[in-house]
Amino acid sequence: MPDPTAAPPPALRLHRVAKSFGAVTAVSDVSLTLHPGRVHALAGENGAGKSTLVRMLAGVHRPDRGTLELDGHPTVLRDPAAARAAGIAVIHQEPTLFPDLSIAENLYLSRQPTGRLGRIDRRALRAATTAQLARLGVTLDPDRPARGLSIADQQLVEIARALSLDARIFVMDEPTAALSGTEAARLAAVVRGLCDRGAAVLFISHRFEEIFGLAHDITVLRDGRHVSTDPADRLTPDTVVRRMVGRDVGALYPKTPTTPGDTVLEVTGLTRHGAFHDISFSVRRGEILALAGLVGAGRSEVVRAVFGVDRYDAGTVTVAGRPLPAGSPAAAMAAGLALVPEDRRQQGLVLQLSVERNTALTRLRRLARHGLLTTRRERADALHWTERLRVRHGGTHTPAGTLSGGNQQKIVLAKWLATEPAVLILDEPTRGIDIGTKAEVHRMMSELAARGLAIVMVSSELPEVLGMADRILVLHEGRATATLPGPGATAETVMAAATGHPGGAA
Amino acid sequence: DGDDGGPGPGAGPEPTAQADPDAPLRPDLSVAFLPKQVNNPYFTVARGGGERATAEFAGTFKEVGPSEASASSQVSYINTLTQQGTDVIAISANDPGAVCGALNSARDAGAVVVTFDSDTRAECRDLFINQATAEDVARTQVELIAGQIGGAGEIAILSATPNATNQNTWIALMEEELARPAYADIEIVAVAYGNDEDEKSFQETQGLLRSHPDLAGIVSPTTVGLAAAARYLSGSEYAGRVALTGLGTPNQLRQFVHDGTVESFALWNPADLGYLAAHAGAALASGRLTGAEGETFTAGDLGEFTVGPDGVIALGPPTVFDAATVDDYDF
Amino acid sequence: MTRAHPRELGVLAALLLLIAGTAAANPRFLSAQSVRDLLLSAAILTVLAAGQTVVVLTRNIDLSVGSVLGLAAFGTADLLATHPGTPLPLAALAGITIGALCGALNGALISYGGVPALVITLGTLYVLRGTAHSWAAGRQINAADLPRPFLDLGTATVLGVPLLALLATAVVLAVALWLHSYRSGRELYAIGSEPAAAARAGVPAGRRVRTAFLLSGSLAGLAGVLYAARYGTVDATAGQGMELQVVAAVVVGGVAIFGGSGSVTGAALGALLLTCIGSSLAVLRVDPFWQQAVVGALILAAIGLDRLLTTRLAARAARTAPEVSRAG
Amino acid sequence: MPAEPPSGRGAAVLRRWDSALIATLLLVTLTAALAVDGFATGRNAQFLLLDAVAIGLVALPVTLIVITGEIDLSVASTLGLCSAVMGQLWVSGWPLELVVLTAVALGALLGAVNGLFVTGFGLPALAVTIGTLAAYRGLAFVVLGDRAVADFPRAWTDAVGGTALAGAVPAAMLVTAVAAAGCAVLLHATPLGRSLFAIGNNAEAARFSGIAVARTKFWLFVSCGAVSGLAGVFWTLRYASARADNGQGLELAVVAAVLLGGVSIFGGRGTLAGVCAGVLLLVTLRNALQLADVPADTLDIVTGSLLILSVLAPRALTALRRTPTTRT
Ligand SMILES: Nc1ncnc2c1ncn2[C@@H]1O[C@H](COP(=O)(O)OP(=O)(O)OP(=O)(O)O)[C@@H](O)[C@H]1O
Ligand SMILES: Nc1ncnc2c1ncn2[C@@H]1O[C@H](COP(=O)(O)OP(=O)(O)OP(=O)(O)O)[C@@H](O)[C@H]1O
Ligand SMILES: [Mg+2]
Ligand SMILES: [Mg+2]
Repeated sequence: MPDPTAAPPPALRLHRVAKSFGAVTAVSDVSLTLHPGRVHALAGENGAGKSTLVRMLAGVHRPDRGTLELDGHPTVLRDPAAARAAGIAVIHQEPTLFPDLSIAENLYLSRQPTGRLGRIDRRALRAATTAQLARLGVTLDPDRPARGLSIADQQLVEIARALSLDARIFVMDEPTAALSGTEAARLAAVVRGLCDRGAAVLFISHRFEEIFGLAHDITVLRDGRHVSTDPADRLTPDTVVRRMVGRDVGALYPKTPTTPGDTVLEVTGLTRHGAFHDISFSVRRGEILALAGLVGAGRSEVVRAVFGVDRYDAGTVTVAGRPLPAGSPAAAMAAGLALVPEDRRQQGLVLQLSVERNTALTRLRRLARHGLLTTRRERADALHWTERLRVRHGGTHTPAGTLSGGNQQKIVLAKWLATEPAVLILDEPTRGIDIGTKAEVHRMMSELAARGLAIVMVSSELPEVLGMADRILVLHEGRATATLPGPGATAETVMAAATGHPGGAA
Repeated sequence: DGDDGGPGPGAGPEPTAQADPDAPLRPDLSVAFLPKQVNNPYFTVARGGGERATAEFAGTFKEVGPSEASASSQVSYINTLTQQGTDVIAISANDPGAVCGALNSARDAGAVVVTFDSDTRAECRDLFINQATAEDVARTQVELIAGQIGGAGEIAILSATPNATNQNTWIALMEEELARPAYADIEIVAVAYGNDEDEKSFQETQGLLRSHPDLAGIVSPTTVGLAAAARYLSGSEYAGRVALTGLGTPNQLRQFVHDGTVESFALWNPADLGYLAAHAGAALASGRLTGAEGETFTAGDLGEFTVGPDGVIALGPPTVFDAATVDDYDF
Repeated sequence: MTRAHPRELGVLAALLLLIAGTAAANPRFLSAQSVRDLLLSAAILTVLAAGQTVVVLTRNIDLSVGSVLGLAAFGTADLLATHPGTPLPLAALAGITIGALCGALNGALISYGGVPALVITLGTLYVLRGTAHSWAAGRQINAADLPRPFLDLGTATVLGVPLLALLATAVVLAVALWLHSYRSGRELYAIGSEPAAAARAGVPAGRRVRTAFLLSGSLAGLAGVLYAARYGTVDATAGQGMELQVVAAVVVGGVAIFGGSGSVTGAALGALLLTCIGSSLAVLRVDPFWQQAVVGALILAAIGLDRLLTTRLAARAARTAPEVSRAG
Repeated sequence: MPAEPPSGRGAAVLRRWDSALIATLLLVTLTAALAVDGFATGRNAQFLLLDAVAIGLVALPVTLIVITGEIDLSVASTLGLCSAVMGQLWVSGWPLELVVLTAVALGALLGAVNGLFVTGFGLPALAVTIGTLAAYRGLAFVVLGDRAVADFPRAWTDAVGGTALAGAVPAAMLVTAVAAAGCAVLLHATPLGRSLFAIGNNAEAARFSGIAVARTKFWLFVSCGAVSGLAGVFWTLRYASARADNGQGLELAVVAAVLLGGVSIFGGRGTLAGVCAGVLLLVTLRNALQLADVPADTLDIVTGSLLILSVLAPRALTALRRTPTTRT
C-alpha cells in the first residue's frame, strides 16, 4: 500500500459533473479524484452512471455541468483525440474494433511506427503488437483481421490498445467482464505495474474480488449520484453492496436441488471443422449443465451450432426425442430452444430499435392479433418484462442502445425468457450484470430449473459455474475433456480439464 | 417490321376542311419544338431555324423537352403543351407509337402536329418534314464511300443504337443500292453499333478494324459515330489506310477533313429542317395546308414545297461537304 | 493488409481468362495497336475508379463522378476553344479545379451534414448535370475548336505506351502507396470499417472523408480533361451514366461496397476488366443485341468468381488454423 | 451497417419528416394551383397521377428492400425486359391475358435471380443489381431488338389510361394506392414488417432472434421483380408500345423518390407514407415546373437539390432542437 501522507497532487479531478440524455439523468453532481500510483474503483448498479462518467473522461460526452481538472488545470475534452492527447487512455465497456483491419493496426491506428518518408514500418508495427499482446499473455496473430474474434479476444485487443498508449491516466470500464480468471489475473498484474510507474487508474468491475484485490480507493455511485468514497481497506464487500443497492442482497448462488426429469436436449458427435470436435452431451428437465473452459475453447460455437445460427459438419441435435434440422433458429425455437447469445450488441439486440420492439422480436407472431401487431401490445408486454427484471430505462420506446450495458443484458434475457422455452441456453448470462441483479438472475435460473426447464449455461466465471451447475462439461480447444458433477467439482478439477489435463477427474 | 415509323395505309383522320392557299397566317401562333432531347447540338441548330421562321410570321416560339431521349418523358411534355393550348407542336419522336395517344389528344384540343427528323405513325400527326428521303441518304453515302475506296473493297457500317429506326432504314437501302452491278466489288462485311456514345463508338471502330484486317472503308450514318471514328482513325496506325464517310456536321468534322482522315461526308442543314417545320406548322394552323397529298406552300426563303404521299414533305437531297466547302458552313 | 491479396487475384484471374479467350478467337486482339487501344480506353475509367475507391473505402459513395467529368470536360474544352492561347497545363488545372470544387462541395455536405453520401451525390449528380447543360446550352465543342497539341495528348505515346495510360498508372500507384503505407491512408480503412471505433480512436473522420471526396472530385476533373483530349468532341452529356460503370469497376475489383476493405489496384483491374469486356465483344463481333446482356452476365460472373475464390481461401485458412486439429 | 448512431429521436424525427414532406407536398400543390396556368384542371391531375403510377408502384417493393439494408437497381431493366417479352408474345399470337400473367411471372423470376445472387451467394445487392441492370436490359434487346410492338387492343390500352370512381382518378392510380395501403400495413403493423426493420438495423441479431433473414430477403427480391413486371405491363399498355428500352433510367428516379421519402439508405428506417409523399412530390413538382416552362436543366437541378435538402433538413431540425453534446 502506498503511503497516503506522501500523496502527490491529483492527476485528475472531476468536480460536480452532471450529464442527462433528454429526460434521463445519467450522472448528477459527481466528484471524483484520481491520484498517481493509485487504483480507484468505481462501483454501482447497472445504469448507475459509471460508463457515462467514463465517456466524459474519454471525450465522448461533454458534461452538462461541472469541471474537469488535469494536474490542477481546468480542461475541456472536446473529443476523443483531445482526451488521448491529454494522456488519458480508455478501455470502453463495449470493445469497438475495426473488423477489417489487422490486430496490429487496431492497436496502433494513427500511431503506426514510420520509417523513411513517413511510410509505415510494418515490421516494427508487428513487433510492437506482439510485445504488447505478450504483456497480457495473449498469442494472437498481429496480421489477423479483427473480424471474427471472440468477445474475449476483442476485449483483450481493446485492453492492449489502451495499454500501448503512453498514458498517465488509465480508465478501464469493466475490462474483465468477458475474461476468465487467468486473463483477469494477468490484467491485474499489468495494472499494478502501471501504478508502480506512477499512473493513475480508474477501474470498474462488478466482481468484488477484483475490486478488493486491486483498488486503493472505492467510490460508490447510485442512480447517477455520488454515494461515498473511501480507502478500500476501510470497506467490506457487504458495505459496498449495501451502498450500491440500498438494501441487502440475497445469496449469490441460491441453487435449490431438483430431481431431474426426462432428457430434453441430446447432442451427439457435434463437429464443426476448425471449431469443435465430437461434442456430446444431454440435458434433462430441471437440470443445469455448465459448459466451462478457457476463453476461445469453442463453447460459444457449440451452443450457436446447437441453436442453428451456425452450421455444423457432423453430429445430431435432438430435442425431446425429435431431431432438430440444422441451421434453422426458427426450427430450434419452435422445438422450445432459446439462446441468450454472448455478444449482446451484435447478436442479442437491435440497438437502434426501441426496447419494446426488441423484447417482442422473438414472439412477433404470438403477439400479433389477426396478423396485426400494435405498438400498444408490444409496450404492455415489454413493461411486464422490464419490471420483472428491474430494467432501468428511459421508457420502453427508447432505443435499446441507450440503455446501460447491464440493462441491455437484461433485455436480452427478457426477450428469451418470454418465449417460455423448454431448454434455455445462456452464453455468459451475467456478463456485465451488477451483483444485485446477478443474484436475481441466478435465483430465476434456479426457479426455472425447479419448474422443469433444462438449462445450458456457458460461463467464464468459475464461481458461477461451480455454484449453479448440476453437471459441468469442460472444453479444451474444441474437444470435451471432462464431465464433472456440479456439487463435487472444485476450481482445481475444472481448471485442470480446461487446460487439457483432466487428470483422471472424468 | 411494319410496326414502327412506317406510314400505315389509309391511316389518320382524313382532312376535314379544304386547304385555302391564300388564307391569312394566323397571328400570335404559339409554336413549340419538342426535340428527342434538349441540349443536343443537332436539335439546337434545328431550333435556331424554327426560331427564325417563327419570328418571320410573328408567332411565339419555345422549345421544351426531356434532358434524356425517352418516349415516356416526351409524352408528359406533349400533355403539358396540350394543357397550355399550344397551336403548333413540332416534334422529333423518340418512339413512333408511344407518343401517338398524347399527340392525338393534343390534336383533339386544337393543336396541329408536325413531325420532323423522326416520324411517328402517320395517323398521329398532320405532316412529317423529312430531312432527306431515305433513298437520297443511302445513295449519297454509297456514292461517297465508293468514290473514296476506288470502287472496290470491304466496307463496314458504324451505326448508332441497334434500334434506331432511321439508321436501320438507311442501312437496308444502302445494301440494296450496293446490290447494283456498278458496286459489285464492294461488300458490306459488318454492321457495328456505337450507341451514339464516344467510348462505345471508339471500341466498335477498333473491333471492326481488328476483325476485318482488309477493311477499306467505314460508313457511319450518325454524327457521334462519324466524329468518334474520325478521331480514332486520325490517331491510329490506320490513318490514311481506311476511308471514312457518313453523316456528320461540318463543325464536328472540319478538323478531320483538313487532316485528310475524312475526304467527304454528307448532311442536310438541320437549321433548314427546323425552319421548314415551323413554317409548315404555321401553314397548317392557318388553314393553308391540310396535309393532303399535292398541296403546295411557300416556306419563307426556302421556297415552295409540295406535300407528298402520307403527308410527307421532303427537305431535299443532303449536302456533301469536302475540304473545299466545309469551311463555308457553321453548324 | 500485409497478406497476399486474394480479392485482387479473383479479378486478375477473370481478366486473364477473358483475354486468353478472346485472343484464342482472334489473335489480332493482342496486336500492339490493340493493346494500346485497350490501355487507352481503360485510362479514363481507371482514373475515376481510383477516386471512387478512396471514397468507397470510407463507407461512402460518389455517384456524381459522371456529372463532374462532364462539367470538367466541357469547362476545359470551352476554355481552350474560347481562349485558344491558354497554356495546356493551365487548362488541365482548370478542369481539375472544377472537379475539386465539386468534390469539396460533396465532402462538405456529407461530413458537416452527417448525411448519407448516396443521397447527396445522387442529388449532385442531377444538379451538376443540369448545371453543365445550362452552361453548354446545347453547344458542342469540336476537334477543330481545340488546339492541336491538346488533342495530341489523347493519342501520344511514350515508348509505345499511351500517355493517358501512363498517367492513369501513375495515379493508381500514388493512391495505392498512400492507402497502403501512410497513416492517413490507413485511417480511411478504419473509418469505413467501423465509424464508431474511428471516432473513439480520435480519427479526424470528417476531414478524411472530405479529403476522399476532394480527391475523387479532382480525379473526376482530371478524367474530364483526359476525356476532352481523347474524344475531341465535347458537349454537356459527356460522361453521362458513367457512375454505374465506375461503381461496377470498383466492386468487380473487390472493394467492399460497405467500406473498410479493398485496394485501388483491385479497382484498376476492375476497370481494365470492364473495358476489356467491351473491347472483346467488339472484336468477337458478338451480336449487338446480345452485347449488353453479355456485359451484365460477365459482371455477375466476375463478382461471383471473386466471392468463390475469397471463400475458398478463407475456408482453407480456417481448416489449417493452428488451434484445432482437423477431424480425421 | 450500423452507420446511424443510436439516436433517441430517430423515430420521432422520421415522423416529423413525414409530416414535413406531406406539408411540402400540399404547399407545392397549392402554389402551383394558384401560380401555374393549367395546373389545377381535372385533366392535368389525371396526367400527373398517371405519371406517378410506374414510379409509385416500383417504389413500394424497393422501399421494403431498402429498409432491409439492400437495394435493387435492376427494377427498370426488369420492367423493360417484361415489356419486351410482352410485345414478343403478343405478336406471336398469345392471348393478352396470358401475356400479362407471363410478364408478371417473368418479373418474379428475374427478381428471384437477384435474390439468389444476394442471399444464396452472399454478394452485395448493389453490385448484383448493377450487373442484372445491364443483363436484363440486354436481354430485352435480344428479345425484341429494334422493334416496337404497338398494336395492343384499344380496350386494354384505354382501360389502363382510363378512370375509376366516377372519372375522378385514373384506374391505375387507384390500384397503386390500394397496393401502397397494403404495403403500409404490412410494413408498419405486421410481424413481417417488424422483422424487416430488425433485419435492416442488425441482420445478425435478427437471425439470432429466429428471423429467417435470407429467406425474407429472397422473397422481397422476388416480389420486387413481380411488381416491376406489373409496372412493365402498365407501361406497355399506357404507351401502347412494347420496346426494349422502356423505362430506361427509371431506377434512379425510384431510388430518388424512396430516399426523398425519408428511407435510410443504410436500412432500418423509413415509412411508407413518407415514400408516397416523396413520389407525389417529385411528380407534382416536375409537372408544375414543366407547365411553367421551366427548362429541363433546371428541372434536374431542382430534383437534385430537393434530394439533398431531404436529408439535410431533418438533420437541421434535430440540430436546432438539441445542442450538440454527443458525438458517439
Ligand atoms: N446515449 C444515451 N441516451 C440516453 N440515455 C443514456 C445514454 N447513455 C446512457 N444513458 C442512460 O444513462 C444511465 C447510465 O448509464 P451508464 O451506461 O453510465 O450505466 P453504467 O453504470 O455504466 O451501467 P452498467 O453497469 O450496466 O454498465 C442509464 O440509465 C442509461 O440508460
Ligand atoms: N467467425 C469467426 N471467424 C474466425 N474465428 C472465430 C470466429 N468466431 C470465433 N472464432 C474463434 O474461434 C475460437 C473459439 O471461439 P468461441 O467464441 O467459441 O470460444 P468460447 O469458448 O466461447 O470462448 P469465449 O469465452 O471467448 O466466448 C476463438 O479462438 C475465436 O477467436
Ligand atoms: Mg457501463
Ligand atoms: Mg464464448
